[in-house]
Amino acid sequence: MSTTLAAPQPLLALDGISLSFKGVKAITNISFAVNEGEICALIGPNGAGKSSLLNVINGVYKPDEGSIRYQDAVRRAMHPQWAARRGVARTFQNIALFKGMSVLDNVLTGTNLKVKSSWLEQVFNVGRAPADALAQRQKAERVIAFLKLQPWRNSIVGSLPYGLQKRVELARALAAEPQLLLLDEPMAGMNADEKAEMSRFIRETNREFGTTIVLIEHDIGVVMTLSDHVVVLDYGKKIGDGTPDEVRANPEVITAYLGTKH
Amino acid sequence: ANEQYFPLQSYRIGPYAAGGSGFFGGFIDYLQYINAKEGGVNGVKLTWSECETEYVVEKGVECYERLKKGLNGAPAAATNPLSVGIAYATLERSTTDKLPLITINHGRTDSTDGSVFPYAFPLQLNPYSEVSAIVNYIAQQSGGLDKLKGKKIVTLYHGSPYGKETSPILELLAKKYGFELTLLEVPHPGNEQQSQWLTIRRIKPDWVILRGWGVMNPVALKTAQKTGFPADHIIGNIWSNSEDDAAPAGNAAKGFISITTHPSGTSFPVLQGIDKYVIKAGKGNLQDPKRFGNVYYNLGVVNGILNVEAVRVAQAKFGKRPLTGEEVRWGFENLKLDDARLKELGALGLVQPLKLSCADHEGGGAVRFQQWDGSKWKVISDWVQADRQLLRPIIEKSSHEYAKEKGITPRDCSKEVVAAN
Amino acid sequence: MSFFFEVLTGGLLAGVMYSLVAIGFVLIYKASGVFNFAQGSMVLFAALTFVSLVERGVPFWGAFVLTLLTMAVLAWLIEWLVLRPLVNRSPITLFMATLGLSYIVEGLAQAVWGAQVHALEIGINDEPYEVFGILLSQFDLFAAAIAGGLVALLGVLFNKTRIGIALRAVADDQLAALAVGIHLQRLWLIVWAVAGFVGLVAGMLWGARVGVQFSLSLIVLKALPVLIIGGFTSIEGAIVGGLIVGASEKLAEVFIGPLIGGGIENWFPYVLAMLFLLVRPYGLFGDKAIERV
Amino acid sequence: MLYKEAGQFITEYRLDKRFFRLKQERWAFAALLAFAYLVVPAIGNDYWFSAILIPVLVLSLAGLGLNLLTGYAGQLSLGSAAFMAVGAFATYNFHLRIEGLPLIASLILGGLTAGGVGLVFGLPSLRIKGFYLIVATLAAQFFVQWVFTTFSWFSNNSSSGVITAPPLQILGTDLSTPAGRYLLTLTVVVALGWLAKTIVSGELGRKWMAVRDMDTAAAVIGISVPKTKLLAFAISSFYLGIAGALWAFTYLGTVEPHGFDLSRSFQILFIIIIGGMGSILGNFLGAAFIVLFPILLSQISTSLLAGAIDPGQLENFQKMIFGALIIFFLIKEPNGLAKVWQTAKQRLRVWPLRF
Amino acid sequence: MTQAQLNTIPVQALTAVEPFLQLDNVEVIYEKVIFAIKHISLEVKPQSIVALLGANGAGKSTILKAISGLAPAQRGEIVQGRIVYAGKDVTKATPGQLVAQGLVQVLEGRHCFGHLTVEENLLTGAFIRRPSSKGLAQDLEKVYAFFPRLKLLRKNYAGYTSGGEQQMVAIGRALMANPKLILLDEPSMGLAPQIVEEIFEIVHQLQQTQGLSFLLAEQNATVALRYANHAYVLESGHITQEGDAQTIANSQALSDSYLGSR
Ligand SMILES: Nc1ncnc2c1ncn2[C@@H]1O[C@H](COP(=O)(O)OP(=O)(O)OP(=O)(O)O)[C@@H](O)[C@H]1O
Ligand SMILES: Nc1ncnc2c1ncn2[C@@H]1O[C@H](COP(=O)(O)OP(=O)(O)OP(=O)(O)O)[C@@H](O)[C@H]1O
Ligand SMILES: [Mg+2]
Ligand SMILES: [Mg+2]
Repeated sequence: MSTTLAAPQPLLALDGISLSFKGVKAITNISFAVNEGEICALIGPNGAGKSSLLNVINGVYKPDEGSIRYQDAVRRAMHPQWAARRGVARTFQNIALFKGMSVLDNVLTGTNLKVKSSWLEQVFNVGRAPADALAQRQKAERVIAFLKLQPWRNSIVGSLPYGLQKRVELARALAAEPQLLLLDEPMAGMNADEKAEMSRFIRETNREFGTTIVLIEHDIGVVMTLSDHVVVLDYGKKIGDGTPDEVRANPEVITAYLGTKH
Repeated sequence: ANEQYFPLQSYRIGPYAAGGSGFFGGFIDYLQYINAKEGGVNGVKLTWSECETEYVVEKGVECYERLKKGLNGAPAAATNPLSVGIAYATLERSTTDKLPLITINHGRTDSTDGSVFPYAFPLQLNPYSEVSAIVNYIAQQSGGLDKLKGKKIVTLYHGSPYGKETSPILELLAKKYGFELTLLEVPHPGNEQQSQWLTIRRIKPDWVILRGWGVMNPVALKTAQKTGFPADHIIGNIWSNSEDDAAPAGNAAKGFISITTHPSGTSFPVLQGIDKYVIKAGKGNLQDPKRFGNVYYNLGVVNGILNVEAVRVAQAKFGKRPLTGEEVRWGFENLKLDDARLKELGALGLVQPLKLSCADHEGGGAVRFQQWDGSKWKVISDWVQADRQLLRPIIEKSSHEYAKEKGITPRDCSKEVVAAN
Repeated sequence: MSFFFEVLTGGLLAGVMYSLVAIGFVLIYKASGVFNFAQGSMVLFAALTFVSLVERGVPFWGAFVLTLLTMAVLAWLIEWLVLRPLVNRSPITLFMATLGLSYIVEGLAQAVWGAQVHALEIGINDEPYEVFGILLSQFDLFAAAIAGGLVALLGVLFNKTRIGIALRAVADDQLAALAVGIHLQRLWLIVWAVAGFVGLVAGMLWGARVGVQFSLSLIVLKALPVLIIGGFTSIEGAIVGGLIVGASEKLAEVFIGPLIGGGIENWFPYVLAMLFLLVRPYGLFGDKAIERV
Repeated sequence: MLYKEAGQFITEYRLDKRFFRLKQERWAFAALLAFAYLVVPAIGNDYWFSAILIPVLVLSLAGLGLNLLTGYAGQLSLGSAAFMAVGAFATYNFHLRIEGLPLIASLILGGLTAGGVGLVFGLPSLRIKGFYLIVATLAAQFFVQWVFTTFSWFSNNSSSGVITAPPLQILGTDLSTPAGRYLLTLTVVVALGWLAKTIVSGELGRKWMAVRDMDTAAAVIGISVPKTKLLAFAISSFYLGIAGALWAFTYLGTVEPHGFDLSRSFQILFIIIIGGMGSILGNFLGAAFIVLFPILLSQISTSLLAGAIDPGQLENFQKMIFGALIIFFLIKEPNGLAKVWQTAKQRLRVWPLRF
Repeated sequence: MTQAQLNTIPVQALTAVEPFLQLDNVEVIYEKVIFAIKHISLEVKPQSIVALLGANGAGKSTILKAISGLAPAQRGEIVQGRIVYAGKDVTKATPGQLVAQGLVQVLEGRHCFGHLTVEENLLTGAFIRRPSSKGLAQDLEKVYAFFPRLKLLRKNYAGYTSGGEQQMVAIGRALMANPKLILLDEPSMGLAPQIVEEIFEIVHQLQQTQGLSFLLAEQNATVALRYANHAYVLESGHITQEGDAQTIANSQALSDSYLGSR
């Protein structure tokens, strides 16, 4: 496991993040760090602030307080595009695919940051544009093959079943070759089999490309086997932070989230 | 077939339907009347077919292209679109196709100069003549042209090229006669005029010239009432002069004055004839018989008379057979209607005396004034003539510019053959 | 100065006339998320039907009731033939359908009643009052009172009744509304019929003002900026927007117009509305679009 | 079997991107072009050129312009006609005021001017979304029309505000005959149509669609939403500008500001609804439909009913039928004629099997 | 049958009688071209919980939407077959009619009314019954008892609540209709494990005490089968297996094709 590596450098560190909506505190003073190359899981009851936190990390929400360190830059708040340029990619809880486009096109959009040609070159398909297009296409095809999406390559994503859409979303994020990948409930609405397959994809991504992953998931089984590091939220506060085993043993976590049944 | 054909680019629906259905109703009824009474022109039967343009330029072009070839072998005599836009779009085409383009009371002012525009005929009254005549009328009312000095006149015009077309002439006249002119624009379609009339109220002008179009007219009258401006000091131009412009304003229109080239009413013998031969025979074109004899209808009748007379003149030269457009054009250029002829036609007082020539495609330039009494128009003046001498050089300047731009060599009108009378 | 106030009051009152048309829009938008471009044609249709009936000798109230019934039938047809088959489609699709609808209604109105221009007298004399040297139009005051009454009535309907909640639910998510058993069809019928009623009132007032004729359908173009400034979902917004648009466009025409060429009333409200939106992208009182990721 | 892909495997990504993936399609397209360039000019008459072919081509181009913006980039616009007007008047003025500028250059400059104006009116889209955005495009619609009516400089001080076409000469050949105007229009439309296809199947097109489908997600994956939207406005307006210039110069020969009023914008919107949003082919089908349908209807009724119905009444019916057809399309085939065509092709491909 | 009558009939008597809901050879086609389900015959006995299992895209949601009359709203069409509910043919019934007769669906993907507050969302569920304000308040309290978190959020716009909270709103809203048969589409999706258990407890409780029936499409087969009486397994639009929940749970076929190796 990557945690055993010597003194890994934190890729991302949140420091004292708070966020409220119209006076209602969604996140209160949360700090934690995610090391380079690890899989970090965010868990917690519904409405605990997990998705909000993810939104803070890639700049969709601006925190009221605190700061975020990503790579070597410390910022008050992130900006979605700034984050994307520096290798942050993500998926969403309520699938945010481009519904009218094919799977392939969706994945291709993921590669947009690697394009070097200007829009004029693209319009006339001259200069660097053809080479770009080829490179994009190769990258996208690799991701599609990796996630076994070939049969649906040309289907319009809007009409695909939920589970596949989740996978396409992952593909789009992977196509950006991210350094930090944020996954919001990537396995919701999947059966055990599909979950296992998804877990495998996630782990392989982590191993093969060294991608750091922050994921939100409600399936404790998945979380425990997949992650190196678990952060537990409850009512916007951090109530646990550690290895899966540590967290599982934490009594506060048990009452707040896991329930006695587990 | 021994027939002469009239392609009709008519419009009977849409925002300007009232004008179209009246005009084309009158035109068609006159053609029917000639067929019924005289069996056509010297035995050549008149035929026509309609194509709805909705006052839309492209539809007009499509109709033009569709109908220009004639019908069942009957050659087309002339096109009468009654729409400035369509007229412009078919101007060059009709020259190429050698088909007269009749734009009665409207159209391109400089097409009055037939040496540059051989096929366009802004019959009776072009826009410049129109304002000149109105100013002359105001002078009459004030006791002479010299009394115009210091008078305040506001022109309220439709926010379109049509509305603005006469502004330079008005400015010219204002300078010449020393009246104070204010030009106020009403944006299309003109169903809100509060601000314009409040401005008018502040200026307190002696006269308001209403250069309106469609709904703008009744709204102007209503808003005038709302702001306390008397209707009998508003003078409507040629497109503000129909029943449909005054009646919807109800009470507010009472006293409203407008110009006309063709008084409304059914007392003219020619209208009596139409009534007898066409309407009573159940062939009348109007859906609403109440509109018989109204301003638009009578304009259609006048247009019918002018077209038919042009054919008649041309037949006298080329023979009593269906004529080509080129031949009919000769007829128009040599058209001459004096009081005697108008009397024969039963149109004395309905049509002004008219004489066209190669150089002058307008021919008339006179208007009468009428006043709305709350339910119908009453003619209140005799023919008032425009100052055509003053306007001619302006027109020629414009037409020659056009000729230069298009690379047209103007005809030498002194060399044209004239009718044998 | 009194001229300024004269223009201002004139503008405010004219603005209320715009609001009347805008209210019909808001009603339908709020209730079904449909941006109803056909509202103008409905105004035309209602006014034309009413005036034609009156011209054929039907007494005023008889014609009013008959027209109202006609509008209800129209609403029913629209619900049955247009909205029902298009349930749960994207807002833009429905918007386009209403464009088609406006063609049908305009064609129908002219096919049935002809294209003539009609005068409509509803018995309000429009001799102006003069108060402190400022002209006040009787007619416009009357229209403003009617608009006020309508707003109060509709405000109650939307905010105080269960129908109000149901309507907003439908506007949000038609599929879910269906799933909880809301009778979309019945609701739409009601709303469109009410919009028809509002259209009739607007049509009568506008008809009396400018005559009943084809270009009545063009007043939607005056109502749009009103709607946008006020927010699509707010009845009060329609009134406030109307006042803003009316006053500012008249002032602009009178005081700015002469400087830059006049006739600016057509675009001025739009540019104004655009500037408003840059500050408040959902109008003054409109609901924000909710987007959570 | 006519329509079969048997044996035509795509072996390279480059080939996969080709517009027509099947040999038959490529052949059919080549044949169509040959027909349009060689046969039509020989057999067409004035009516066909002036009343049908040229307007269909010009409207297709305008539809294409709007489709890029609305169908691909998802920004609803009711101001297409304004950009057409800018294109027409700008081309006219470039030609008029710059001595010796070739016609094609004025045309392109006119298009670029329209693109620039489109860009300006696209700016509000950075903040305003959904139906609220139509306020910006309507502002363009009314403002542009006002400018051209108010300032007669744009129409070279012609008293009527109408501009007329300059002589249509390209490389010394006179193209002012109907056939010549047709060929000029066809060439421009084919070239720009091809370009549009390149754009939408490339990176830019994908970005547009991404912004259309969900702009938050697009921003999150690094697409610059403002730039993408503005490019859509500019390029779309460029197309519309060229279409406007062609409308004025190769189709009508003259135009006044009123010719580009709101109803023109609606007409173009209808073209893309009927033809199909987010489709290139659809614009052509939609334009053909919108030009031919009324003509057909009035021809049929004049020949069949022989004047039994009053032409005005007929037009009313036509209006109603037209409105009904739009609704019918939205209900039955929301993706327009292009989709109908595609389905037919698919059926043909698997024929005689059922799905 | 009214609610009162239902409650008085002993469970055993009911299970022996006619099925409460019956599908007979139903076939649904989307957009006139996409066959989603074929030859589906299934039944739900009174006062029972029936689970529909199957991979992504197997057609579970489609079956539910066909029953509840929502398929046409998604351009789907029942081209063949018959659906009988409470003794009546409801193949062509509108959703409104069905809800009035006590058949409610909870949609997949939550579908809350974003611009309504949480409480207003719940209220919409009850409109069809036209309850008195007092009755309404009582029903609300009942739902709040099931989902205490919703009470905290009652004045918030539903559109801003978290994924799991929205799921609670959707289920609570359906309960407000006082239904007899609830179609639950993936109730566990996006919910924390504790809540999942709670929801199934609620389902169980409603079945036992109020005599409600449930047809649920669920990916989380383990939990679903624990509570269900009967189950159907779907594979690409066909029913491949059916039986007693216990049997299915133990069946080798299911664990191979569906549950995976775990
Ligand atoms: N944009 C917003 N406006 C208002 N409130 C918000 C907004 N986003 C989140 N919230 C509130 O913040 C709280 C945390 O929401 P968040 O979506 O982060 O929860 P979560 O942990 O992801 O829950 P779940 O597991 O259910 O998805 C919720 O109570 C929610 O209502
Ligand atoms: N509105 C629609 N239009 C077209 N096809 C659809 C539509 N809804 C579903 N389908 C298709 O019907 C099939 C069945 O879909 P359905 O949603 O019923 O599956 P499901 O079993 O509920 O899957 P999941 O577990 O992902 O929710 C799928 O192939 C899907 O692509
Ligand atoms: Mg969440
Ligand atoms: Mg499903």
